[in-house]
Amino acid sequence: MARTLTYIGAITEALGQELERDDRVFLLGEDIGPSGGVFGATAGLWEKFGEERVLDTPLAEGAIISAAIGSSMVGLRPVPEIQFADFITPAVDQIIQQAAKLRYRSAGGFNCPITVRVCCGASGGGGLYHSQENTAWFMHEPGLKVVMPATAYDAKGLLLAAIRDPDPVLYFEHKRLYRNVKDEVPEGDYTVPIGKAAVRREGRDLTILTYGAMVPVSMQAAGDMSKKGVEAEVVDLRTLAPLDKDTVLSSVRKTSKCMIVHEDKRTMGVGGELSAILSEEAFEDLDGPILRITGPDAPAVAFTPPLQKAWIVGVDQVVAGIERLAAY
Amino acid sequence: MARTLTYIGAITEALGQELERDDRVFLLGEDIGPSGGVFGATAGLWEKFGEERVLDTPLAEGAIISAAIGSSMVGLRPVPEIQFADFITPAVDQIIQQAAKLRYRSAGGFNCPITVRVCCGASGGGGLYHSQENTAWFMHEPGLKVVMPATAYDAKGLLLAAIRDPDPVLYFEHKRLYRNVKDEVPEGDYTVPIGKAAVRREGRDLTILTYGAMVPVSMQAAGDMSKKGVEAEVVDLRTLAPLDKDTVLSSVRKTSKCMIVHEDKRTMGVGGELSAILSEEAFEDLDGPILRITGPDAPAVAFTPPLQKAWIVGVDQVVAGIERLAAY
Amino acid sequence: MASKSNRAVLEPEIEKNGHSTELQLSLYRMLMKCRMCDEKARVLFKQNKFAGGNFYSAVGQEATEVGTAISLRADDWVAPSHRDWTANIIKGVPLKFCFAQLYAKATSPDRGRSSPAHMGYPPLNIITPASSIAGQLNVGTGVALGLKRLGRDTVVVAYFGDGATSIGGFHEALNLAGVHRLPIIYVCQNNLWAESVPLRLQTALTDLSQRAVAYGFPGVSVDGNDVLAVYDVAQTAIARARSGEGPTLIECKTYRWYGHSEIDPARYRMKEEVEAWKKKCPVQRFEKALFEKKTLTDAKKKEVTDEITREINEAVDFAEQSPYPDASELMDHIWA
Amino acid sequence: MASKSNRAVLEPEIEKNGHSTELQLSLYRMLMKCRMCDEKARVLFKQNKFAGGNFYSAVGQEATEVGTAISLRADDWVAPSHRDWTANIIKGVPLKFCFAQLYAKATSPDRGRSSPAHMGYPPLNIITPASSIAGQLNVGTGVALGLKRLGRDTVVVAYFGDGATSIGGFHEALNLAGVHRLPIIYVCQNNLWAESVPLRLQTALTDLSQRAVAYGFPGVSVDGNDVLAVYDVAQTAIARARSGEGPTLIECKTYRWYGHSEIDPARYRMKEEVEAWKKKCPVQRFEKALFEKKTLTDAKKKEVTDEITREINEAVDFAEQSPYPDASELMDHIWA
Ligand SMILES: Cc1ncc(C[n+]2csc(CCOP(=O)(O)OP(=O)(O)O)c2C)c(N)n1
Ligand SMILES: Cc1ncc(C[n+]2csc(CCOP(=O)(O)OP(=O)(O)O)c2C)c(N)n1
Ligand SMILES: [Mg+2]
Ligand SMILES: [Mg+2]
Repeated sequence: MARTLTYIGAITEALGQELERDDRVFLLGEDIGPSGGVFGATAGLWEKFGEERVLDTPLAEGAIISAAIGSSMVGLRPVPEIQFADFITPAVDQIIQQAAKLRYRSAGGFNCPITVRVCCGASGGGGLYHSQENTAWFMHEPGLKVVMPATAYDAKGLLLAAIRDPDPVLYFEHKRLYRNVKDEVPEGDYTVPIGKAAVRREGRDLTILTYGAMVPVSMQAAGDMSKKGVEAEVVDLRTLAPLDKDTVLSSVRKTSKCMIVHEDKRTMGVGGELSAILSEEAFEDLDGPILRITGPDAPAVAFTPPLQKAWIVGVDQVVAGIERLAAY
Repeated sequence: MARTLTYIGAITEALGQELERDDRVFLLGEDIGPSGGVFGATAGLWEKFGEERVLDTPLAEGAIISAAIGSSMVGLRPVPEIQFADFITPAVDQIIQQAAKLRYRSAGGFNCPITVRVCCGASGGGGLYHSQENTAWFMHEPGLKVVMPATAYDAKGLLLAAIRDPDPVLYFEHKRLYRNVKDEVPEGDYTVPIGKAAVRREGRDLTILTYGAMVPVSMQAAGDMSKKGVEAEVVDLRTLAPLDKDTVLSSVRKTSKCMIVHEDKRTMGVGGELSAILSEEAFEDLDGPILRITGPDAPAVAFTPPLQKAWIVGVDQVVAGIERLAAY
Repeated sequence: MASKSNRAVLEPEIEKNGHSTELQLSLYRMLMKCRMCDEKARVLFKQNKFAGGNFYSAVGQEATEVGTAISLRADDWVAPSHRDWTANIIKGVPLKFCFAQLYAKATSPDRGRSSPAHMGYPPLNIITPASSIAGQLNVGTGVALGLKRLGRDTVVVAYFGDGATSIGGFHEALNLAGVHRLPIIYVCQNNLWAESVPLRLQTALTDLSQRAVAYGFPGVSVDGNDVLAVYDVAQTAIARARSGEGPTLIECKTYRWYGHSEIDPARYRMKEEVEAWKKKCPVQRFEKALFEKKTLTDAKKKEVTDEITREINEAVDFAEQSPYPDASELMDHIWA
Repeated sequence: MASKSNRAVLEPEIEKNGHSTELQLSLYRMLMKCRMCDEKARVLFKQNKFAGGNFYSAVGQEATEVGTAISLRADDWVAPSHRDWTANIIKGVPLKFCFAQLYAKATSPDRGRSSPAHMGYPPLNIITPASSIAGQLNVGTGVALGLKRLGRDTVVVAYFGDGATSIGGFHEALNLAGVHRLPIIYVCQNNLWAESVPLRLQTALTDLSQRAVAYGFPGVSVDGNDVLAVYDVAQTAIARARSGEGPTLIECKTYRWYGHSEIDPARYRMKEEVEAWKKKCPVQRFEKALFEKKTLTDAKKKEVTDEITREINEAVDFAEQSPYPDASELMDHIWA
């Protein structure tokens, strides 16, 4: 039986069901207990499962991640939360030097199946330190898997898949989608495979590669342009590492034109990597430049409304990109 | 008067001359004092300038960087050293959340002119934690400048430019070049502008974009192929952030073919960004796929010789790339 | 500037005879000013005058900042965190800029870039804070290192909460300060909670001043709601720092009356705990003492509050009338 | 496995009558084994038998590891760092694997991936270390949290140097262990130097055990060159941890005889300092005591050293004859 849930509701449900199903699973982080999380993602779980399984930690992201790594090494399945992606930096050492390399450096002797939930992205009034996205750093580090759902269905399915995955997974949640996205979610148990993109909309004229909060924006732009007879195919990457090259390549080979849309900064964002893969492996199929419609190369999203607005990619920008590419 | 110096010798000379010229300058880091640095980059400076100006710090990279940031805010010109790029992760929070964003978040009210020397790259027997390169993370963070010299001349000139730059600069030194590279270096004072690439070799048939330890490798491959009548142009990026788009674009517009060579991992390395820039801005000029010849997508350089050898890009691989592209 | 004149007026007398009437009245004035400004900020937030974001009220904690910052010189540095908007007021930042900050207007010191409560002011050496907890301790310690190297007698006062003492940056900052006996005063506002996390889940200690033992410099715990007690401890610490004797960690035991932020209902706290602490209000408590000593009268109090009200109204008008920055500023101040 | 049999033999007697002859002889045997293996490793390095890289000799510090690790159970965890190759030997890893590690051969536990001295051994719960200083304290503390949650009576012993106590990770690990009274023993090998950096530039403290005050659990300083003293302190700490009473920080005052690594001439140290410490050799000192007590005889000593020499030679042969891993392994074990 499926019914509609919000994106954040799907996350809370997935956490609750997995805590129920597998007693090796436990959550740890700042303010995930009685307060239920800054955005309510863990609401009700502390009451139901107790402090042992929904643990409020000291304010120390490095300790949160290393506590998860170590306890996963004795057979537990920790799900640490990083309250804001902006505050993952104190834990980068633990994530990249420890988690990402533990299996490799021990030739498979040790591994750390942890799922790091990271709340990211720009939203009303987040400002410089409550709006960041840093998926790019972690995509550069093999040993880690990186995902970001765009729908409530994927939010639940990817989270369950991540917790059951034998490797460390960074599960990025876009805070702007928490309550703005609502779709059908099965009540029961299911997973969305890590490493598989989803074609959200078929189209013959061009391909839009996107993920996270830019999926609804791209879908709307594609819908608008469809009225003008331009059919854009929208691919929701869902997993950023490892990238689903097959889906990306087959879509672009079909449409022969491609644009990449992301909220993250342009320089060294995933758009560059995708563009390079296409130039290497689908050069002959390309009938136009590969466009990138992205956030600006500024340090972070400033708080004051005019600057925040100037950051976030809007439907109009995507529409303009489609028009430019279609006309090419 | 110029004479030949090693790459590391040029670094030591630049540090000594700048300490002499500007008493706001001071060095801080682990083992930079009496021991003269793990590779000898600061040899003799402690004896000459004393502990006040060549300060051995506690083993705490975050403290090294924040001590530099803070003291630069009162008018000093600190040059912190990160002994190995592998150990910059504990300082990523200070570099990215503090240094990169200080000017932006204070609307220019504060700034931090620091030059972070980072020893990076694979070399004989470095292994998983003494061979890393993580330039990619910092290139994603506007507010920072990122450079990596490939010659002794640039090592001195870029270092002097970095120390005098009003913004935080990450100065990456490739340890494999320390003593393997030797070229003419003026004895006097000069700077190499940050943000300008150098064409190391002119050629009509294709462009090789590279930097750091892959410059000599690419030059040798280009030389070998020149005997077979293929003329590759070799561009040494020198500055990775901000990238010198003009030099890159004009070279590729001339040759209409491009390959990118770097030691860093392929995925999310600078090769992707460069490829994307070309696809966006020089699509019409491209007569072939943009190739990337890079390190593998493995977590880090394993210690045992066969795996280390398998990581580092060699002349043969670059030659093969040139042949493939030339034949295209 | 307030901080300058404060100094001119206060210092000599302090040396002579401790808590002069003048000092006590200026402490009272400042406590009242912080309280009224903070409560005003909360009202404005609820009225949606802010451009969204959030506000971290320090009501209940005023004495920790007033007692430690009131005698600072203009050239002394302050490293504030998210709950230290009022530190700007005490250091002497014109009130209009403090309210422009709340409104994120182009007239705020950072042209609206940081969130409302994360305020700094370069002209008075108040470091514009990042939100990253404890980051200001690291940067502030670096400033102290620089000041020492320059041979100045300037000091740094860094503010933070109990929660900040758990993170690695805290340790690295205080350890370095201990090694070089840096001119810095670490003021921990221990309000028993890090957002919703109680002290028992943050540390095995009850007195966070104990953390100083690990760094080889003095740690003092003080009643953070007793402004004179805080003032005295601060004077000793500041004197130590100025004379090159090194850092001090001051733990102020205090409490925030309201939620972690204005959007936090704070259901995780017991009513009884909140009520008990409200009885220990640092402002009323000091006011009562001044009335008893006849240092304060109803007339004088009215004069003080009227003056502050007038100042606040002017500042709010300034903020209201100020424009937002232009979107074209997006790419300004990334690099020099 | 050695550690198992150690336990079977020792534990009962320890409880009965302190340092049984058997215990003292096995401590001696292990001190000698660590010393001889370490010196052998240094010779092999100088003979370029290693595939490059480096080696961090622990000669002079043997008692800190022997005294703390000898009585561990096979299921107890050890979190070593760069100078703890011999911890593997004490925990009972077959010597051939320890030398295969130095040679970076395919027969080493990590198939040659980590550098020679960074050794772990999954079957005996010895965590393969990263080079990142203090990282093992964080991961080891996480293991302790997991063990507590699972209700096991297993403990974790984490090794590190004086330098590691300056970095933020140290603070975060010990603070968390204090909050949850985790079953972990932090063994600080204070050898007065972090590579070339003297203690005075690392910390304002002289006794690093003082750091424990900040975390609310016991900190003990012990003569790290007195194996029985270290053993006794360790027994108390291990018992505390096993019975759920929580962590202990043990500072072992000791000294490394040689450079930070085999390529470090260590000119930054005074000859006098080195010579003074060599006089305090933990192996000779204990040997002398055993001879005096007649617990040890020349014959017995010869038996012990001959046995170790034989073992070492076998292990070296094994390492020499082992193949390097194949280049095709490059992309193995990145993900499951
Ligand atoms: C590194 C980091 N992690 C998490 C946060 C989110 N956060 C902001 S304030 C806060 C609690 C701070 O508690 P405390 O230090 O006691 O200060 P208080 O709010 O009580 O004044 C948290 C978790 C942050 N800003 N920075
Ligand atoms: C985070 C980090 N920074 C720097 C280094 C380089 N390094 C390796 S060992 C060492 C000194 C360690 O000193 P100490 O902790 O006292 O251990 P010891 O070598 O004396 O046994 C340094 C600086 C590292 N491995 N990790
Ligand atoms: Mg608090
Ligand atoms: Mg040491």
